Amino acid sequence: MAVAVRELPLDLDAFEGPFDLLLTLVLREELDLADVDVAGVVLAFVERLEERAALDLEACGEFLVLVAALLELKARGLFPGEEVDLEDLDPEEAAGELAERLAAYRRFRAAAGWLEERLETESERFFRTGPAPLAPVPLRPLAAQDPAALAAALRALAAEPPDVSLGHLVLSYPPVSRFLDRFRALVRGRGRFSFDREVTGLTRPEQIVAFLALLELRKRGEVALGQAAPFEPITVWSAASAS
Amino acid sequence: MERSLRLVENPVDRLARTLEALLVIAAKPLALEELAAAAADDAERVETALALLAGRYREGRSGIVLERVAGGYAFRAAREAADACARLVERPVQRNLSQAALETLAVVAYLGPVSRPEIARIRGVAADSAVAGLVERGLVAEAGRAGEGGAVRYETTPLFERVFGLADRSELPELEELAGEAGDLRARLEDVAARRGA
Amino acid sequence: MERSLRLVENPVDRLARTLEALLVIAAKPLALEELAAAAADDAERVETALALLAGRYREGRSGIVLERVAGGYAFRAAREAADACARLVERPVQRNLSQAALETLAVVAYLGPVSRPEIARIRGVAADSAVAGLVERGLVAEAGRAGEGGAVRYETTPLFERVFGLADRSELPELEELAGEAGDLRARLEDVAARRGA
Repeated sequence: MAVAVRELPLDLDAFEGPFDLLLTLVLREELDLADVDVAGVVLAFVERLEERAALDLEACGEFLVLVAALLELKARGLFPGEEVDLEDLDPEEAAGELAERLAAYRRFRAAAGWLEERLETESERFFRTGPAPLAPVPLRPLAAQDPAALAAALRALAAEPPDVSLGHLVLSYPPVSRFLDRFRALVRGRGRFSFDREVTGLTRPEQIVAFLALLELRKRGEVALGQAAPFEPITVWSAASAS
Repeated sequence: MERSLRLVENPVDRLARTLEALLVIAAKPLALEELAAAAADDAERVETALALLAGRYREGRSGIVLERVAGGYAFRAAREAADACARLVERPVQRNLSQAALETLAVVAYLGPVSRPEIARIRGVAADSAVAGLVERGLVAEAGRAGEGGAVRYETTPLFERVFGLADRSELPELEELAGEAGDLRARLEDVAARRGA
Repeated sequence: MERSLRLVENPVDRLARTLEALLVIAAKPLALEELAAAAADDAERVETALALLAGRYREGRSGIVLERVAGGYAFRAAREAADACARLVERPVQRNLSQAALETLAVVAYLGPVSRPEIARIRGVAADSAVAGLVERGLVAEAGRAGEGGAVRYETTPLFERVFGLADRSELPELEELAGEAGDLRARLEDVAARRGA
């Protein structure tokens, strides 16, 4: 049984109901995303996943896309900075982008559905895929080749790969608690730290979880966050020391 | 009736017999040009002869059916014999195509040549095992790399078109048409919310 | 004549069509019992239908000939079409190898004997079909197993050396800049492949 991401029941402080209703309210701006406990959404999903024997990659994929979009919206809302280009921060636009991405994916899902139906209607097709039993054996003569092509092929295989981040494909991620503990220790020890420096070198999913932990600490009032401008490094300090 | 034609040897009939021979030994659909080259005849005459054969090898009349598929011509079994054929051979190609495999196949069919990272970006899930499974089934094959040292790209094979009964890839429905109701996610979500009476 | 038979559907005619279908999809000659089992009919009636088909699919009358061979029954091309079939099968000399074939061949040439899993690790994609293609061409051959129960390993053949104009493998272009810096060419290739994440 697949985990129905859209019907995922949520029981959060600010919202109680299915996930797709949460999205709707956010998209209609009837619910302030700043009040939404995204970590709680993740927890609900992870708990739901744990009830299943097999990992549902499809549900995970859909969930990650939705949560990433939520996080992006929320992050922009959390760090309004001084004066920001409104076009960049328009949640309408961000939502539009999310809808567009999902629509593209849905088109291919529809295409997959078409292929599946086609397989059904064409299930009476039988044909031979190999050579006929008494057919002459095919010959495949090859022209003289340059050994330099072999060296070139191997050099290409040994070449440094272009920088393609596949981090978003990794579906295993550490528990939020690990980062909660680490950030608390950092704030206790140093008073303040740079979030960006702490997450440098981590995988994308680890960074996402670290960010969730950060939001959680802020929600609980344990830390305060500062940022010179959108997409600038985030500084974290103890909320106690600030007050 | 056919017998009388053969008494005065009709050149088209002789060409038709040559084409029968080529089609019965072929391991894959043969393009018109391949048939013409092998038969050492011109394409127009080959087309005429193929039309003659299409009338002879068709559902209901023969257990062998001549069809246009995968950019060429091929013999297949008549549909009425499907049960008997199923008792003779297995169909590993079509069996148990998972949802992930079908989605990956759709992406490759519409966008190919396309790399695994590109497929993953669209589906939001790693495509490695789905692609490997499709390659093993012969529905998808490597189509070079995206630049030197880049990711291997994939495209669908003629077997794909054959399994799905497509004369060529242009017979796939338009993606935009398929999208249809799926187009506007927002409208859908708001609809859901309205029905819930939120 | 045939047409009139079909107006009153003759059961032998229907069986004959089923047999046509089975024979046109078969990858090997089919024994009488196999045909009977697949057609779900009895052997005697199948023999009667085969006799009917033998009359229809014979030299001079059709380009498809029903042949009785050691293993059973199979369709073959008519002898009058032998030249055309030869032209179909004997493909023109191929100028270049595909990217997948060239990469695989390079790995086998420089690192061989090497197993398919090792090739797959270096190329980042399953090597089965590429290796099978090279074996079929005779450019690569099995060279024993990697230890007891280990994977089959492959190395290049004398034909490979002829095609590439090499007296032996020591004449392969040197890759000192690769081997020198990382010490072991294979280790370096595997390292890069792992980081390519493919």
